[in-house]
Amino acid sequence: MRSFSLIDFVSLFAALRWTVALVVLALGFGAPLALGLAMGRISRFAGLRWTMAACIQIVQSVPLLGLLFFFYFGMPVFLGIQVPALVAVTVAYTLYTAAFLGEIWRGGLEAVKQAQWEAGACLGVSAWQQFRHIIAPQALRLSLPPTVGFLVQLIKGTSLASILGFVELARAGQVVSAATFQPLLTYALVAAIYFALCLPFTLWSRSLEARLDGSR
Amino acid sequence: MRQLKSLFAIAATALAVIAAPNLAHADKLQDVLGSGKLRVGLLTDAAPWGFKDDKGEIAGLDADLAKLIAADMGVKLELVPVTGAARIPSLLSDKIDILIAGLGATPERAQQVMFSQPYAVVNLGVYGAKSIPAAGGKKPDNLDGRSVAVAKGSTLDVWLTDNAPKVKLVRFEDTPAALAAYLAGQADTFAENSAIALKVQDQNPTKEVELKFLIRQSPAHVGVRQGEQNLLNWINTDIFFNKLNGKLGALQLKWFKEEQTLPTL
Amino acid sequence: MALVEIRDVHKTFGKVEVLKGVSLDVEEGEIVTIIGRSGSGKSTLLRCINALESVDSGEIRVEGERVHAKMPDLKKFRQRVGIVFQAFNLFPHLKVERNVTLAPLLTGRTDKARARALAEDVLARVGLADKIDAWPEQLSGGQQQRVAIARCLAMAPHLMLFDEVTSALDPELVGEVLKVMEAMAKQGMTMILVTHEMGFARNVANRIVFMHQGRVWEQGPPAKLFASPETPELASFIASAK
Amino acid sequence: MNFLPLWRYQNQLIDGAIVTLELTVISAVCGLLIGVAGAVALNGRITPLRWLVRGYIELFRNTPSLIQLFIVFFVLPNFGLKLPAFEAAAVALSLYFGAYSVEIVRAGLDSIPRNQVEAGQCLGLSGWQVFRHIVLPPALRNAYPAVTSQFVLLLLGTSLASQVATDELFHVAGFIESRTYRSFEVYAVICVIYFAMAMSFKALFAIIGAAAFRWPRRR
Repeated sequence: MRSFSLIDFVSLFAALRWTVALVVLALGFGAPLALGLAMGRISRFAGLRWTMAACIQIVQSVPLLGLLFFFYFGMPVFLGIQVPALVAVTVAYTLYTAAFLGEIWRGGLEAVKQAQWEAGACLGVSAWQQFRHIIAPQALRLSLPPTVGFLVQLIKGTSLASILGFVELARAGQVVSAATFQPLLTYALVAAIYFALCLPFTLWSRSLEARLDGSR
Repeated sequence: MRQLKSLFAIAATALAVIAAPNLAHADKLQDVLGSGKLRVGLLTDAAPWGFKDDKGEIAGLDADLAKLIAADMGVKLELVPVTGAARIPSLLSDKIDILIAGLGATPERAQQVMFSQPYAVVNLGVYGAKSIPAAGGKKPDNLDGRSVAVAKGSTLDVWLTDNAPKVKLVRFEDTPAALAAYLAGQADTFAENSAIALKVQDQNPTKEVELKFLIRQSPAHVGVRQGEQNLLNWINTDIFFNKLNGKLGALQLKWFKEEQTLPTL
Repeated sequence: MALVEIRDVHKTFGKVEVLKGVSLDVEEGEIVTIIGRSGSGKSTLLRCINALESVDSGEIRVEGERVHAKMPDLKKFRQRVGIVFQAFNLFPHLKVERNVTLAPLLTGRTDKARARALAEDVLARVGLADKIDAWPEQLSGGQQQRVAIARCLAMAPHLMLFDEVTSALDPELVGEVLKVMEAMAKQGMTMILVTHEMGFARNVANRIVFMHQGRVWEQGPPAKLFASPETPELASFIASAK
Repeated sequence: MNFLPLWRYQNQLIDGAIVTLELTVISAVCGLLIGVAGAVALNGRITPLRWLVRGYIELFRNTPSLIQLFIVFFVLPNFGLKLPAFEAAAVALSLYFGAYSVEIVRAGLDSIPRNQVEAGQCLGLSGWQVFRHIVLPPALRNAYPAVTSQFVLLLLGTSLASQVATDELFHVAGFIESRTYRSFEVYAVICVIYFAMAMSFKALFAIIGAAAFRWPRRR
């Protein structure tokens, strides 16, 4: 119990590094997985399509907190496997990111006209080359704005990692608020930091969108 | 062929080591003594039990007790900050050895964790404006129909839920939120311990913070995983020892500004 | 042996039988124009020749090789048979040069060093050498269609299929595309076209095929077919096309 | 794991699930109305209104909804606007969902080609009639998948309301957990409940979507 001081500012900004690290981890592992999911969802094999769809549905329908809880606390208790906090949080956020980005990118892939696949096929280009050189670049352009939009959600979503002991921005806010008994000042500050962190991405996403419209 | 077999044996052993439920240790006390390190889980958002001081260090009565226990045990101390929702899972999944988080003991909770002898005690009460009348008897009938802000899951929450059905309980995630609700006028009263009530009055001289109902004394206990009887015994002994030599009383005075009158479990 | 041999081809979409036993031969160097009312099966036949659709029964052979969707060297086959659509289907994210050279580069037909020269060559043949660095969206419809033709030419196909390539164009842009096709015909390219441009069919084609209700109804040299149609269906089609 | 000690709390769990559903549906309906109104304003001609809507969207999309909830609940009373917990949560979540809905609905409206509007005008329809009968149905269809997934996110997101003492599912779970210390059992149960609710809503939306948008899609 003490008053709000410089150390509290410092601890809030220091906590930012975990927010950033969690986002980087989630994207680093989640994005490749998302690509696999998206490709699986447009695959010719119905079995693969359904499996991928089911995986995505399940992850999207469970609270992220549940995933975090399961991998960190549940694995040791049920399976006897001790999982370091960093591994647990990485796995949970990877699945979360993959499920949402996978759906976004699938939308992008499906938005590219079927005729583009056909045009590639008629030139005797292999299916992978059609995907790699003709479909994927166009799909990426279409999905970039929602992808950046998701990034903002992810930044805000990292706050849940506090349950595994990661003192990221939101958790640091709680700790400072508890020590100083000034929740309103603290949370306003936390909100401002989030806003400053997220706004550039939102604006970027918007300008991408505008450019996309212009080229059509 | 023989090489292949031994390779397989090594792999199988490695898998067994990884997969072995290493929670089923024979004796946590020996483990801690053997590893030379005691992992103590504690809250960092529950002043004056546990919080970050103005140097950014973990401080509070719980942190001091953790230091005391580790020193008596002769092992290094590792403080593991946990959140309210994670404290019990952290203990059950062996992320920490013991939990010092101002835990209050109830029969229901004791089915899941084992409680030590109490190490501190606070007076719990409901605080509010002067205009609210004082309680008539042993029941908080003066609060009937009024709203009480309380930290979710605290001993106060449990007691009021069971004993004051006509009170409108509003449960918040933590103490600061409950206090903020009272200060914002979202609740008529708040329930907390006397040390915090004093602090609130200090910081908000314009707000009326008067004791409206004294609930009871609330002892705090150390939490240990089910079955770790040896560790629990040792901790009980240590608490008893520090009670006699006055160190626990000093901690109470330091953080709650009041004399300690410890009951026993 | 004819370059393209079509024998009794049947094709059904759902409950609609689109091709009801089509047989047709196209010799090397021949220009064959398929005419007929919409729904007569012209475009479907063309797509079957390129294995974009598989036939239900009967068979199609190109250069003696049986065509179907699961043929082992489908990619090699499609490099030999170019097709141009009504919708140009250029790749909007690639410049004209890359649109033209993407497939040759990916299939190892050319390398990076020679790609530019290849693009210049085929674009010159469609009269668009100056648009090599343009984006598809910056071109008119006629120019886009000529790039689509150049894109096929870059694969040096043995056979070119044109599926109503001028139907989506403004009237004043039709001429430039037809001119390119006429030049290709003069150079001896084997071509099968589906078109509504009767004048073009009359002047350039060696043979006209009139399709009606999923069958080859009547065929012959343009002069004879247009002057004295044998069936009332063709007569009425010619009359309505005028 | 022993679920039996949770049995005596079943009524609380059911009540919590109902509050969660109420909160979700109320916030979704209000948020969607905000979304349509905001999208229309964004496409409109009144510049200050456009700026206002834009500022609202940026503010609510770029800050955590928990902080928004705190501000509605703790700060607004200082300005004389005192809302009880449930109402405060509903307001905050509606505003949050609304900010996303504006974008989704606007994208849906933008996906309708201009010539559709002109075709309607040429038939002598009024501006409202064109919007209502020609633009809105296909726009809603295009926006429908995004609205659906955002709705499920909202359902899971209502758990935040527990922080301001709304007795919804997550709050009930925390309460039971703190009484019994049976964290795994409690969280497993509410995960299953959330999952079941999310799946039911998805199925429901699929049925509604199939019934409401029956005209074939252009390939």
